[in-house]
Amino acid sequence: MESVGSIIAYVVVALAIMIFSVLAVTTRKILRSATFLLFALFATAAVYFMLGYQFLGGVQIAVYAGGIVVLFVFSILLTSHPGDNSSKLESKKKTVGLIGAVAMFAVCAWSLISRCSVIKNLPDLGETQLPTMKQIGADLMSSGDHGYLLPFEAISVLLLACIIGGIVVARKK
Amino acid sequence: MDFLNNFQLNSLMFLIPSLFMFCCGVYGFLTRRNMIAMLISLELMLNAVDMNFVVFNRFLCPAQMDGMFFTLFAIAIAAAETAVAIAIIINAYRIAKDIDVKDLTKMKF
Amino acid sequence: MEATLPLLILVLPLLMFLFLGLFGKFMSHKWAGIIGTAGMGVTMILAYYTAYLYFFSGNFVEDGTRVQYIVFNQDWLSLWGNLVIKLGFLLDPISALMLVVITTISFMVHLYSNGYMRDHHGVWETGFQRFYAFLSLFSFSMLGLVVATNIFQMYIFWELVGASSYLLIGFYYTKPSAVSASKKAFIVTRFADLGFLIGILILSFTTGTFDFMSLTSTPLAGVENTYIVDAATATTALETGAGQMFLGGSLMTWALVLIFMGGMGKSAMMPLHIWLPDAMEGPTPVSALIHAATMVVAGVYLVARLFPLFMINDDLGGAALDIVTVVGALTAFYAAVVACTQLDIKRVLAFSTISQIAFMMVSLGVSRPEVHDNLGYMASMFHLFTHAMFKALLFLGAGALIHAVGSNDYTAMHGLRKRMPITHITFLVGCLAIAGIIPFSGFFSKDEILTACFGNSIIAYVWMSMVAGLTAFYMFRLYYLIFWWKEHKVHEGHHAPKDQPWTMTLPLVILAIVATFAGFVPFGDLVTWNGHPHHGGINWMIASISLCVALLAIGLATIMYRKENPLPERMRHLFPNLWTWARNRFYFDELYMFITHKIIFNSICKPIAWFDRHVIDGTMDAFASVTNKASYAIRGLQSGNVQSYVWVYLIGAIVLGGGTVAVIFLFF
Amino acid sequence: MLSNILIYFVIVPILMLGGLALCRNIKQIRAVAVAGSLVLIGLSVYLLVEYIAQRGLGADAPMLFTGSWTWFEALGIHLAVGVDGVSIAMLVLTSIIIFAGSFASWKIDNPRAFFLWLILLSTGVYGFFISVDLFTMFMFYEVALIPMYLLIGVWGTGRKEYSAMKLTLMLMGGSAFLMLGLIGIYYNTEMPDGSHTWNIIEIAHQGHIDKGWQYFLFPMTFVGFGVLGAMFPFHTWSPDGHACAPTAVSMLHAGVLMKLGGYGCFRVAMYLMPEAANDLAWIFLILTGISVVYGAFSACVQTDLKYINAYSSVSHCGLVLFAILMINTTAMTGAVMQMLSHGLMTALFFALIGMIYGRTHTRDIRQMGGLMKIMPYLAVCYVIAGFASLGLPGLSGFVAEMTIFVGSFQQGMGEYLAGAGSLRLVFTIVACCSIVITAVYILRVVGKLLLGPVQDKHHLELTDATWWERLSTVTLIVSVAAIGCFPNFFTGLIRDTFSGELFEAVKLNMMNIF
Repeated sequence: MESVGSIIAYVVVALAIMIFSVLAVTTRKILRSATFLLFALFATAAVYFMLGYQFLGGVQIAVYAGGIVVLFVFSILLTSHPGDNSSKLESKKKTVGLIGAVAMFAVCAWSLISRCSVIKNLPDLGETQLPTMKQIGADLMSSGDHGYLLPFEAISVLLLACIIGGIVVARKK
Repeated sequence: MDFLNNFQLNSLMFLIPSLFMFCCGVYGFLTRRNMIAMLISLELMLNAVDMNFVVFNRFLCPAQMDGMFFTLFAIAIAAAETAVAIAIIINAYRIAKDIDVKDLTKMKF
Repeated sequence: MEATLPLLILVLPLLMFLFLGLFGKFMSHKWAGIIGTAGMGVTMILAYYTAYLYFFSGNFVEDGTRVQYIVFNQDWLSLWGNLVIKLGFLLDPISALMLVVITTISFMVHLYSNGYMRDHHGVWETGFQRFYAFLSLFSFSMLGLVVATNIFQMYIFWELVGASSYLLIGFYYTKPSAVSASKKAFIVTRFADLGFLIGILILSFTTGTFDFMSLTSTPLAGVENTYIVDAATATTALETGAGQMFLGGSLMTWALVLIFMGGMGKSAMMPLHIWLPDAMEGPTPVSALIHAATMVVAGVYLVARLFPLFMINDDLGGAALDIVTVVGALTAFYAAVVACTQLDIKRVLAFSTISQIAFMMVSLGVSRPEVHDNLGYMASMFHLFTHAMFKALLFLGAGALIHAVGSNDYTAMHGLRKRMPITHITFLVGCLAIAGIIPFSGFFSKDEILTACFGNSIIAYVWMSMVAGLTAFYMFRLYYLIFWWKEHKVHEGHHAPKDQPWTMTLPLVILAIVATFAGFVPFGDLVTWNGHPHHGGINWMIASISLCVALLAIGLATIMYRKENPLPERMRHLFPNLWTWARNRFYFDELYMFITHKIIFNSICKPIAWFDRHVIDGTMDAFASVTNKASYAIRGLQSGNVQSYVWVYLIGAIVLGGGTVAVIFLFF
Repeated sequence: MLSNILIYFVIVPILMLGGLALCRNIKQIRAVAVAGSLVLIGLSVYLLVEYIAQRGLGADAPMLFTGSWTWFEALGIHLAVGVDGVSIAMLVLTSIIIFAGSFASWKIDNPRAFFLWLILLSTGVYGFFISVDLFTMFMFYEVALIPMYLLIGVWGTGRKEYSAMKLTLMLMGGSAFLMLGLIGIYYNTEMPDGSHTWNIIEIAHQGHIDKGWQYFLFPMTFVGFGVLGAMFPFHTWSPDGHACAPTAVSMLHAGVLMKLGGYGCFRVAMYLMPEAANDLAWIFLILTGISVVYGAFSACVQTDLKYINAYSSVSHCGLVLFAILMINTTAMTGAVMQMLSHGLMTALFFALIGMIYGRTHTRDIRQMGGLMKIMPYLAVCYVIAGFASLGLPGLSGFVAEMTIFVGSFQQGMGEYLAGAGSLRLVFTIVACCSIVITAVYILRVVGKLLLGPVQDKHHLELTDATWWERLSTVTLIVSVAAIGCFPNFFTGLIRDTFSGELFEAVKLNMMNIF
């Protein structure tokens, strides 16, 4: 049994995810599309909070919403003139895309539902505590079991590569 | 209010919205021609996947944090990827003065 | 006997070959000639000494039987169990005889070539050193062949003589006819050697040995000195071989016939004779050495060497010896007829050689223990010996004529008896010897052959006597045409033909003396099939008949060719077809041309090459081009449009994912 | 690991590669190539002597100088080495040909890259011959194949791109079969303790491959190696490839690389799967028997010197595989002798053809003639090579062919008389016929190319061989003559392999009919 508040919160978040996703891919103004993406990302962050992963939610907001979307906005401003509408989609293409997406949805949803064993209720945390910041930090830097030092370092290299790559690619010749 | 009393959050309730988000991403990726819009769709899909990681982690083995860490790294990689992708898009725009994918087919064959 | 001496006989020519071949171009022509001749001279002396020891020292006679003696026998290549190829030196009557023949003729030819390989101004032929190197190589190979202790050693040297013959025939390598003649000689004999090889394989399979001694004795006893066993006590191995039937003959017969095929090739028996007349493209001394006296009798030597096997085969009902006889008889007649019509002096001699070798073959073929205790064998070897001498003499004489006149065609000669007296006399001696006129050597050997034939069957005797008559006829036809008739006028600026320098005449004189008196060698005491001395004088009945035939033939030749007259023309018109066919050698060459060019070359090789290029290669190329086409066809998928990739991916994912889920859902 | 002498056969070429990288001019490059190949010759000779000494002391293991070092534990892959007489013969052959090949490519363009690839290729060849681990063997095999593409594609003549591609693709196709076969062998080898192994000696000794699988794996491996051994109908890469390759590559390819095929056929296919070999031999006997005659007949009508020699190689290499399939000591010894002999003489042929082509700029025999007068040295060498090829006693071809023929005939006739079919007998006789056809095409070339009048007046100004060319040819001629004159030494060396304990066991397996 859940509290009414949490039910309401869930409904709101779920609806927000779906609505903003749809809007993000259907709106013709690209800047709006980015905005709707931002909202969808916020909603996702809310899910993380709801499930108890506060740190992750924070990262989601900071990196995704704060970082990536800003990048999007910049690039949109760089590559399009204000007030531009993207050309209207051909209805045929739209239909076909829709069919594809719906088929995908159908197959995945069917497979999810038909495999009932994975559908679990939210487990009671009881004694187990959700991860604390301290624990996350320790795991990130640990090289033992459940330690993520190697991917951490790999990511750092990757990021470096991306920085250099981004500069090289975007640099004026 | 039986319904409300018996209401339990289960994994499906998070997986279905995430799947919906993913399919929206697919739709957008298939139909939009603006490369930035496609990238946005891509972000949606990626986000949906991240969400799945977290959901499975939370519902199946809450004692561990592997799913969460995956998401964490995925976000980092997504950021990197977006940065590079946008760099490429800007570069393509410089060359083609356009970011419509239909016009960027020089790399075929 | 020490092994050094015989070993030297083999090694000396080999060393000469290597020395002259590798360093010849650094020395003057004169010295190359002197070194080569001297080397051969030493070899000859060594060979004489060896033969003398063997025949006359008495060390090699046990219980009145001349033994076979293995001087040394070195393993060369081990093949299968007891099948080991050895290189050795077998001393027995026929090998000792051949040592003498080969070294004598070879020395004469070496000496003679010093004069022959120069033109009238004393300018040496180019490649003179090479010529001597090849001569040495040939001598080495031929000596190795005759002293072989096993059949495979014989095959090895058999091939080597073939190769040196190839090199020597093609000595004038800028002359296309010489090149093609050498090629022809090699390939024809090679084809025959294929038979020889398969024969060896069968023989070695059935007997388990290559060794001549083991072949003719019980292998288990391993006695190296027993000479020959009776057919009755034939070895078990031989009997199994003889008893195994294969395609209508016993394995043994097949083996012997195939081996004889090798002999046919080398000895130019019909129908494998076609290379020998062409081989006359080589320098004349080479013809004298290889294509008259030594190499071409290798086939006879081979049959003689394996004669005990042939005899056992005959006893067991095999037809090998009869085949030898028939082939020999046909060849003898054929070659004699053709020789009557040829224009080229060397070709007449070549056909005469074929005919005479066929005589030896027939002699071996008719030889049976019950007929004068294998007289034929002895006669054959005797004829081999005498023939080597007088035929070498004739060839060297012909060489002198050719050298003097500058042409092979005897229409260019005529009436030379006064200008070249020494050549004339020696040539006449040769002709008399080959015609079988008493007391020249040919008379004795031919008489024995005819006696052997007579003992075997009257048909063989009549047939061979007829051939003997033909021999006398065509030899004297040649003689008259060259030395009689009216002399050609010597044109301004040309040298009149005259006798050649001493290096050329001396061998002629020596050989003429030998050819005259060789008949008195007590051959029956020395060379017989079983080592027992053979005592049987001349059969005067047969001798006188054959003498009459020869004289008649000579008389006929005298009437027809003594002076220019219309008789030959009339004879020719009497049998026009026969004449044309004989002149064209019964179109054997054309037949072979047809087989090799039309059938093998055009109908086998070319289609195969075409098949390879177009079918097999085409298939492989087709694979490649199908792959290529398919790639071009599907490259549209690689449109560069990201969205279409996603579509493909999506469809794939839906189908795969949906399919998997469906399968799980439905079946599990 | 470094105490095993065999490893140096791989290390020395690798050092040579390093040395080449440091070279600054063509002289240094030549010096590295010559010095390296001399070291390799020295190594092979030392190995040969040491091997004979050890055998003399009574070492009776099937392979000597064995060593095994783990490479990839999880799949049981080792760097396992070991040699017997056959491998040593092949190593010596390789060294000689590389030595001669270095001199034959004295004046090549872009020598550093050329020698780099050439030596990489030889690394593969050496590695292949010393390996007894199937995986390592396969790896070295591939190392030997790939450089060929570049060597032909870059330094070749004529339709080089096409030929290089064809050769590489066909050989790779063979490798695909081969890899399937090798992996199949690995997974079907049940050792006594239930594990799998790649090691040939262990498989042959203890592991038994299920007969049903053998029927699948034997053709795979035999065809895989057979493609490289130019087995009909997979031989078509050979004429084109050889015709377009530069001299040294033709030499190495025909001389050594094609031997990898024959060696592999017997070392892997026949050795490890004797039962299937016995039952399926007839298929391959027919194919190789066809190869022998077919190649010879094809050679009779070619006009390009290299094509003639390539088809002749098809014929001779067919004889190698043919003899291997006879499954008896003599014929198999003969097969290895034939590999040696063919390797040397065909290398000599290709070297000479390269030298002639370098002067006349044509390989069409119709446009040449009378070269004996112009370049006597090369012409004489060509005649010697020709004689070796047509099996003149005293040169290597005769020894090899006669050993094969005697062995095959004994086997064939024995089977025939025992009522076990006449296939081997018939094909032995067919193969014997090739000696005549060989004579035909060899003498045809000699007659047209070297003898007769000079065809092209421009050729009169050409020069005879230079010193490095002489050195290259003399090396090969001496080797050919050495085998031809003292064959017992070599057959004795090789025969060990085919009459040792291991082979006897294998043969017993096969010889149910006999």
